[in-house]
Amino acid sequence: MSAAVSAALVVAAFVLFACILAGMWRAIAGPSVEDRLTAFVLLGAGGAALFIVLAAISGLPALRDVAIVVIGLATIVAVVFTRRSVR
Amino acid sequence: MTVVAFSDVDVLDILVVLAVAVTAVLAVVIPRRVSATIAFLVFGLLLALLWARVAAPDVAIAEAALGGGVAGALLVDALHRRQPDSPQRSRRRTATVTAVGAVLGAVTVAALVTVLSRLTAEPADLGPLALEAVERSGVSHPITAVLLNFRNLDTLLEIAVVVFAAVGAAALSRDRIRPVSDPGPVRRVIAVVIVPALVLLAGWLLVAGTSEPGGAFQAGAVLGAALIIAHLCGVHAARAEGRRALAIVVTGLVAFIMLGAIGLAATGTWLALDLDWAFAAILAIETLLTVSIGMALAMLFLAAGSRDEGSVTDARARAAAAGGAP
Amino acid sequence: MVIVDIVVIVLLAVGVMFVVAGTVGLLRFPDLASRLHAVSKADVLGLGFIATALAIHILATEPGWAAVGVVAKLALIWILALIGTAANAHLMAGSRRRAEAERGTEA
Amino acid sequence: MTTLQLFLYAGAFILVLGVVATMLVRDLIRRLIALNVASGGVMLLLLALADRGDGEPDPVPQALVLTGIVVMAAVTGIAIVLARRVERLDDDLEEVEP
Repeated sequence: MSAAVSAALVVAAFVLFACILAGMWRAIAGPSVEDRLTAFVLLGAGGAALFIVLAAISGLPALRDVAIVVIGLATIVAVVFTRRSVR
Repeated sequence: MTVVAFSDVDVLDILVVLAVAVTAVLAVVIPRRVSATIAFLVFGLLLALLWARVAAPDVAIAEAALGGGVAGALLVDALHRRQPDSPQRSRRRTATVTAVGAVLGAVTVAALVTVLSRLTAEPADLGPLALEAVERSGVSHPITAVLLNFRNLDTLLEIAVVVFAAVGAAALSRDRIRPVSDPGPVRRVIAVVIVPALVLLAGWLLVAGTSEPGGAFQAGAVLGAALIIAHLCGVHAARAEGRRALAIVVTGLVAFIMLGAIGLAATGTWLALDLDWAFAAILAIETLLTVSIGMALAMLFLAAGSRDEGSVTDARARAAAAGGAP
Repeated sequence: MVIVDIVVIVLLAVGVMFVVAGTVGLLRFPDLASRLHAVSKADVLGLGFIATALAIHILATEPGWAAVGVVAKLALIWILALIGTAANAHLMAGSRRRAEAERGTEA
Repeated sequence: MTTLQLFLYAGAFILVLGVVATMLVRDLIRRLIALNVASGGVMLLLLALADRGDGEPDPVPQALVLTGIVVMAAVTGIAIVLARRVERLDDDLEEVEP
């Protein structure tokens, strides 16, 4: 791995992590429950991106499995929360 | 006291630990259930990240699968319940209790830190011993070897806990979450695409567990989440309730006990595995455990699901239904 | 080799930029619908660019069947993200719309 | 401060935070969340200890934590069922004697 690419990967990991933390603001500020849950659910995409970047940096291929689990289960919060509005 | 210096610590490690600590405080301090639950869900995601940093990808997969899956579903579902008003107590008494708790907590943390600072950075003896014995376990992934060969009594008892929790929850709760009759197009897509993908993922995690991170717990957690999603998206075949589900849940525990008896008959030691058939036995018992854990977790969710008559949302929904609104 | 590196870095930068744009939208947009619009599209597009960058990177550095497996996993992640995020946005928006309709009938 | 110490101290803090909150918080769901936070602290302690040294991480604490996570999910489920019954009982009592 060339130095430039590994540096870019590290920078990308930091920025993605910052995005996840920034998204928490919406989870706390709301105002509605949907807003808060949307913030968490859509952190799934950012979280998956962070995990695949970390897999490339750290040489732990299992982190890609973590990313698949995170993104695959991202729907469960929305499905459970909205189950009452289906009749 | 010396100035704290982070000379040889990765900056990302510091940031992740800080974020984990902050979300932990938020999850505990915020008075509204909704915000506390969201903070806890984010805490879970960050914990998975932290487990990746301490070289524990197995635990990271399990954390992502349970924290973001079944446990997240349980807590999010409880959001629909009306939060009971906190009992009126004098503000002064609350402040006193909180202050006493904070002081005692600070003292405990100081004591723990003092003890922990004496720890050497040398690894314990047990780890190398376990790593060395992996080749005699039948599988090549050390954690699976520990869970299903060296310390499989722990795993047996853990399965017993999960089975009893599922049976107990089903017995305690009178009503179950009903399956959705008309799921609508979005849920139908989820049922057709996401659910099979999750079941496939559970299978992959199960098989991968013999040689790399993964195994019955992670696969069971993903399968449980898949069953919950399927149930809420109108897949009737996947109902995790009634006698059939109970039989599947108990099968895992019974099979594990039988494996112990086979070990006793074949090798003279309870739960021991012979290297000749250890791989086959581990894979077989893991498959049963995956199904059993997944079904047990889904049963827990269906029993814990609230259909509270007193809840605001339900009252509103009933009023809307009575008024003929969609 | 150098060209591959440049391609990887550029794709990575574009992907991260989209994720940042989605996050800014989540924080700055005024209501749920526009926040959903910003995040469900931009974040997933960003994830796609990042996954493409990592796929090219792994194919260039460690060619072989293992790399093909990694690329398949990255593709699976992106497909799951496309479907899952779209479904989430629909469910959340629908839930909010119904809640508002009910509030309307009550008033 | 080394990475090990950073993780250990953070684990101790999160553990005590969760335990204290479990005892002080009155709302049952929030108390359950506090208990889960405490378990996160314990897991951080164990996993940081497992990752001591330069070699491969110690698989025994990692297996322990894996068991703990699954047990914690089961505990959370049954605690939510119990919390629901307790709350319904409280509501009934309030109706009888307002």
